[in-house]
Amino acid sequence: MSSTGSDEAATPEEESREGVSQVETETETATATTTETMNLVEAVRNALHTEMARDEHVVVLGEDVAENGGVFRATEGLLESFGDERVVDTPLAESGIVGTAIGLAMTDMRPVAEMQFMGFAYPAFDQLVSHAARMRSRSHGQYTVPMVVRAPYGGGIRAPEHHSESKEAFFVHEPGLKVVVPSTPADAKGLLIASIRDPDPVVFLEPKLVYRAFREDVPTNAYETPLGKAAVKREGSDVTVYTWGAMVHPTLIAADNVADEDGIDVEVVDLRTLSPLDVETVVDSFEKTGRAVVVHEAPKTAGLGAEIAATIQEEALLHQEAPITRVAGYDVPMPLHELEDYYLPQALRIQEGIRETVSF
Amino acid sequence: MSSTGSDEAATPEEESREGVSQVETETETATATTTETMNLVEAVRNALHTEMARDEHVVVLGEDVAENGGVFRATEGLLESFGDERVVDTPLAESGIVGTAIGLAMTDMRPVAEMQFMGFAYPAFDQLVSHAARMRSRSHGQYTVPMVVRAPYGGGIRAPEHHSESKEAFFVHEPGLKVVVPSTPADAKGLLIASIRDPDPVVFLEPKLVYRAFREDVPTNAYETPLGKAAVKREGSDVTVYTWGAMVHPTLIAADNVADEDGIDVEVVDLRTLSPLDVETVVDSFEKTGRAVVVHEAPKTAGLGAEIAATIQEEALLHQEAPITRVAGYDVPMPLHELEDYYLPQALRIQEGIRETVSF
Amino acid sequence: MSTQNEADHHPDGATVHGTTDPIQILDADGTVLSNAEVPDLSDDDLVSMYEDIKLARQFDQRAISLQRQGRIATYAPMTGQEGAQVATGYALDRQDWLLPTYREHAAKYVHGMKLSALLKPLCGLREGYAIPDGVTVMPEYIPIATQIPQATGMAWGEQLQGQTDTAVLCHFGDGATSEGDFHEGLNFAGVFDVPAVFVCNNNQWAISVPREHQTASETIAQKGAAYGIEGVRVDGLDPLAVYAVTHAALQKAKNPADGERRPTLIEAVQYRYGAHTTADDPSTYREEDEAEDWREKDPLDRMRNFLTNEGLLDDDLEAEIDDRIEAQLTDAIESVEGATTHPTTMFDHVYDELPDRLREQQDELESLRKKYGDDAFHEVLE
Amino acid sequence: MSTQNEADHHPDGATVHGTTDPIQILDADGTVLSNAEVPDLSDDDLVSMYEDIKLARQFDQRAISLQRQGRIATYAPMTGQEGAQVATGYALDRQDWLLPTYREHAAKYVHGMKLSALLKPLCGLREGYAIPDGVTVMPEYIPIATQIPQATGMAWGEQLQGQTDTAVLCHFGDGATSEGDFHEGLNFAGVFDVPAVFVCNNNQWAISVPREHQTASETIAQKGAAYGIEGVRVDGLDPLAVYAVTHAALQKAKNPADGERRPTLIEAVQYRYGAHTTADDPSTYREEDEAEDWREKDPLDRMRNFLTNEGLLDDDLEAEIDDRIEAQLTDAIESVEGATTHPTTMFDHVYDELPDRLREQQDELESLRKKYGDDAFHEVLE
Ligand SMILES: Cc1ncc(C[n+]2csc(CCOP(=O)(O)OP(=O)(O)O)c2C)c(N)n1
Ligand SMILES: Cc1ncc(C[n+]2csc(CCOP(=O)(O)OP(=O)(O)O)c2C)c(N)n1
Ligand SMILES: [Mg+2]
Ligand SMILES: [Mg+2]
Repeated sequence: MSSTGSDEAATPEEESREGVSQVETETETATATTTETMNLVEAVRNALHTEMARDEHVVVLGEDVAENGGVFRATEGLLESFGDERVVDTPLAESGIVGTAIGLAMTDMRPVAEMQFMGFAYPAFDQLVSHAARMRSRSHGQYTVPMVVRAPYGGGIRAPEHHSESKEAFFVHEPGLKVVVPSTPADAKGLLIASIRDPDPVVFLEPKLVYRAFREDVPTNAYETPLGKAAVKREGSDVTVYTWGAMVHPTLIAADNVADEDGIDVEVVDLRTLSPLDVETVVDSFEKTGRAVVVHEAPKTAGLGAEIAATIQEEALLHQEAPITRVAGYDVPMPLHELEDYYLPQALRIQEGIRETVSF
Repeated sequence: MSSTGSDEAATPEEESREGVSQVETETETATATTTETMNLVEAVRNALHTEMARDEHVVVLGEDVAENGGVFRATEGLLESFGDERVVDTPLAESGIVGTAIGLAMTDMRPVAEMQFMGFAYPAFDQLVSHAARMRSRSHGQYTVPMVVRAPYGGGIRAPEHHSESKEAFFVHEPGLKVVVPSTPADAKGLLIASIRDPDPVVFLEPKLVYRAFREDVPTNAYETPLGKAAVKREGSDVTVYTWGAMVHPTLIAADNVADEDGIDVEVVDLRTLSPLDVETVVDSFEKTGRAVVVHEAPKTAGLGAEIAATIQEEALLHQEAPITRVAGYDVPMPLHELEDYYLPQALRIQEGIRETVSF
Repeated sequence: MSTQNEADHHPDGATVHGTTDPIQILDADGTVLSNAEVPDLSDDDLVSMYEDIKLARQFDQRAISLQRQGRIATYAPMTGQEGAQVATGYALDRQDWLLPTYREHAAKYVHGMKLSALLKPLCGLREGYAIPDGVTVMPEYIPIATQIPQATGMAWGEQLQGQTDTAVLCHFGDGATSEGDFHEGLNFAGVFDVPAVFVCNNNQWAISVPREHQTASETIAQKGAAYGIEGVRVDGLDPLAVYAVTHAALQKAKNPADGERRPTLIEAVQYRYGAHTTADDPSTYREEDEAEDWREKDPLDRMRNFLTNEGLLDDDLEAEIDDRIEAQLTDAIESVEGATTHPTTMFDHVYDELPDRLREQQDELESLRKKYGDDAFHEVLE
Repeated sequence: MSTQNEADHHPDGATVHGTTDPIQILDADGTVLSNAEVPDLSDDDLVSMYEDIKLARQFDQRAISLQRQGRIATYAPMTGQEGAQVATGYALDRQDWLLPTYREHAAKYVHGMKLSALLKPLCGLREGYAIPDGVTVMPEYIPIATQIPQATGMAWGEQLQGQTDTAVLCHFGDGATSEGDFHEGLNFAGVFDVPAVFVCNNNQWAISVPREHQTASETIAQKGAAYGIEGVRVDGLDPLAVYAVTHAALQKAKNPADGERRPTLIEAVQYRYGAHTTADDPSTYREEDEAEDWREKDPLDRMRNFLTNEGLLDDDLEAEIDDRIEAQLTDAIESVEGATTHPTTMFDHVYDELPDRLREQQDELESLRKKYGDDAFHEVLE
């Protein structure tokens, strides 16, 4: 690999990868010495910067990611740090972006491709499901696609049509893809780093509603938040709410409210990785509470809430004390912004779902 | 509209449409005077012929549908009967096919577009989910897309890779689309006619494994099998198996076997329309049996089985006596043909699923 | 009527007009070029074309300022591009179809949409994209290039139904030419020889990506050769040239001469003076002064000078026009501001008939509203 | 190394070689044309090229007959097209990447795949598309045109890593040129100026759809102009011409002359003598005798005559070659027939690590097999 715009000394990839993963295991505990306050989009940017500095095979490509730094500024500064061979504005063509990213990954690069909005990833659907997902299996393990496809997803920001999609279930239904959704800055960084290092293709969905909603301390070092592990965000004993991404926040508010108002003790599980699903954490929590609500922005029908409900009753029916309630987007196209507060699950609807489930 | 290759006198569209729909309501009862023995692919062809003769706005387009009569012969003879303006071989481009079909539908045509295999519909995914599904809603009812996209789907015919897809859940998750899957020749004809007449876009999936598997008497007249209505194919009291398409047949065999061998009385519900789902029939049957199995070819995770299980426990938990079992494709890419018998649900696995569910 | 069997490739179709300089009628000052012919438009039409361009520019400024005040959502400005929009609109017959993007506000207006209708989606109203009866405009296309195969299909549908007086005009940007749907749509148009006119508003930028990084093709017009259809380059800041080229393409679409093919790809060479949208900051990716060269060929100025030279415009008329525009804009804004939609209208028009599950969801929403009131939905609970 | 900023459009890139007649070296009889030059290949290479073409033709016949006997599944024959496949393969260096479709059996063989490996997917074996270490061939692409953007990405990846000795060769058919992925892949190739060679095996048919209904473009080579990349038409039944053109394109990809651009679109004009696949019946859509004109330019015959004229081939060598081919084919078939795969291998290589849910599914399958035996899975229960 030729020299790049980065001025960080690059150690040989394999070595540094190992080195870092040793550090990482300690990171989630207390070893991280320095932290910085970041919002979620800054954490994404920081993760990209960290990995690009560490591994010169990491390249970022997409529409408006270089000169413009991304329409949400998620890739800002990368061009300046790493040069125009590693931070690349592409022509406006999503299948071309994902198709070339697959090709890059085949030749040992680690592409991080951006879809400007999740609703504009559909032209790349074929490349994702027919190829990225199956390359390892088709080639019997000879070839792999260590690619990340990042996309801001979800509603609530008064965006025009097609800009508020939340169709994670499309990708979860395709074996071979991983699907990851962070809900906090610290998770965004750790999960994105883990996704970049993951040897399999990852669809990484970023909840744009909370890109700038709040800040928290984020370790400045390179750390991985492991894929495939849900996080218990709040412990409780009466009912578990399963959710991810932007919906984690109204869920936590709803949990506090029903605690205050109704004395209901809610456990909140942030799934973080939607595929492969952390069935163990899902079932463990349910076995404790016996009641569940799933909250997601996507339309209810055939959304991921269905999979979670189906899985729970499969694995833990004898613990089930009430129907598992789905608080989800309605089965209609996301309306223009005047009505989006009615379309999206809000703390209001989540509370209602919790109360119903508990009072069953 | 100019004169066509058809020698059937065409009555003005609106009139004939009404006329026929009056006849149709009686059809499913005993009014149909003549029948003909057909297999499923012949029934599809017969439906297309019937509707093209009745309504000159119906056009058929796709890859190899005209001169070649379709790779499965589903459109054979249509070119000769209706001419090359109404039966059209297109360039090899699925987004182009669905995109132009949407345009045709916008201008009052009734396009029936063929995707050569369901696995090759993904390039058209964006046109289907972003436009066909939403045109009515976006234009506030001013414009509609009365289009049918037909695609042979499913495995079991020793086909090459990508030719055995069964990803109906992708389409079910998009509000605005209807998804229809026949399992018998008579249903194939009636459902396809209803789909062509339906004012909304329909994804019509044809179980190619049973295209030629068996014949049955099919009425020769134009009749509709209503969309949105499941069919109870076998009555039973111990457990309900929900399924569709090619899986109906091994399910019926399994039902007979467990009746003989274990004295289990199985109800079999053929969903026929996957979106919108006939929740009423699903729940009614479950309230009777209290146990359920869902059988589908698609990968288990986030497949439609999840939606059915989630819906049942939501609506009828108090009747539920056992976990709802999903007998589905494994969460792996469909393997090459040597192993497809292991991948697909067979009577063997369905029986096992029924026994487990009943003995819980 | 043409059939697919007649869709054989046609040598003429491959002619690349693309590499030539853009067609002009007016020079940069608005003087008619010596070798050019003013299109056959009445004096009234010429003046009202000017008025519409001026209206478009005023609308743009007003919309940007409404957005800054938080009264409307993200807006895609068109200043610099109004000339091409208005001119293509004038070339259309009433029954012709128009497929606009998020930027073709003026084209929509000229083809029959009310000013207030242009504002509705920006206000986020549920019926934002509703189209009135008799107006042959499609709801604006947001996923890039997806309109192109649909335009081909609509043109094909009209053709199959013998509507020889109806053509389809489809707008898109330079960025859109990179999408697969551009390729598939134009290829189908060539093969089925449909009455469609494809107008690429090459404004030199796709958000932050300049035209020369979008494709290594020298011009966009020359891409027509790949589909056996004619490609024409026109000065997109010259309303008369855009009108003439579009009018000719529409005539050809409806009634081609012997051996001529119906579809045309027009590359209207222009420039986006302002930001991509109100959410965009062009200073991050381009030099401010890049616009200067283009502003010297400004469509509004050129039309004003042309009309003044022709004796069709004076200060009185200009003042009259300004008053009319001001009144129209004020009316339009007043008529939409404060408008609200009933929340359950999101369930309308999803399907022809409301399925049971949607009815239940609608009922659930209604009962929540009854129980908690509308404010509860908008509260950001902390 | 080129960067995106150097990807400006380049006037030469737009040169349309497409409208010229296809490049030939051999006339229809296999005589070297007076104005042509035989490529710089050793006598051994020329003879072994012939042997490989012959092997390919024999493989084709054997595969068709195996399919008829039900011993393998659907097969896509290549007779008539072996010359182009073998010649492009000879033009590759060992490290160059090859992206084949379902029809490029011979190209894969020449680039390092064993004959037995070609048969494995046809036998339906789980590891059908496994690629051995050191062989730079991709698993064949079945969804049409999807390999094209991937080829661009692979070429780009090699370029970014400074592998200036490595190029990518991507095969596809005439039908594939209609897909959006053709457009997007070639456009990216032009913009990023990557070392890739795109070979369109224009065999005149996409199943039942003839070339002239696929696109109204006169040639496929001329489509290169839309991407600022060179398009070349070559007689696809002339192995020497295909070799020369491909070799030149690969050299250019790796080391372009000043102002020259790396990617090339080659249109290899040829004909599919037989059916699309063994499941296809061409008599429903084309005349039998259409093939006759093409058979007169048969690649195998032309190479035989060329080599005989050059004194490189006689009956003894021909007999030797036939024996070798026969032995190789028999070996290959024997080595795969009867091979079986363990059912749970379908769970291998889905992810790097088997997720819990897949492990459970794998265990479930194993326990069913233990309980009921394998026959129970294959029984069609009635
Ligand atoms: C399929 C798709 N991808 C990405 C986007 C995001 N996006 C909106 S406008 C735009 C640039 C469009 O450029 P161009 O086609 O030149 O039109 P212009 O905005 O310049 O008029 C992009 C990338 C989108 N709307 N649709
Ligand atoms: C995306 C996609 N659509 C449809 C098909 C079905 N199909 C297989 S081969 C073929 C024709 C391909 O024609 P061409 O590209 O000319 O290649 P050839 O088979 O002639 O070598 C079609 C339509 C497919 N494999 N992939
Ligand atoms: Mg632009
Ligand atoms: Mg072909």
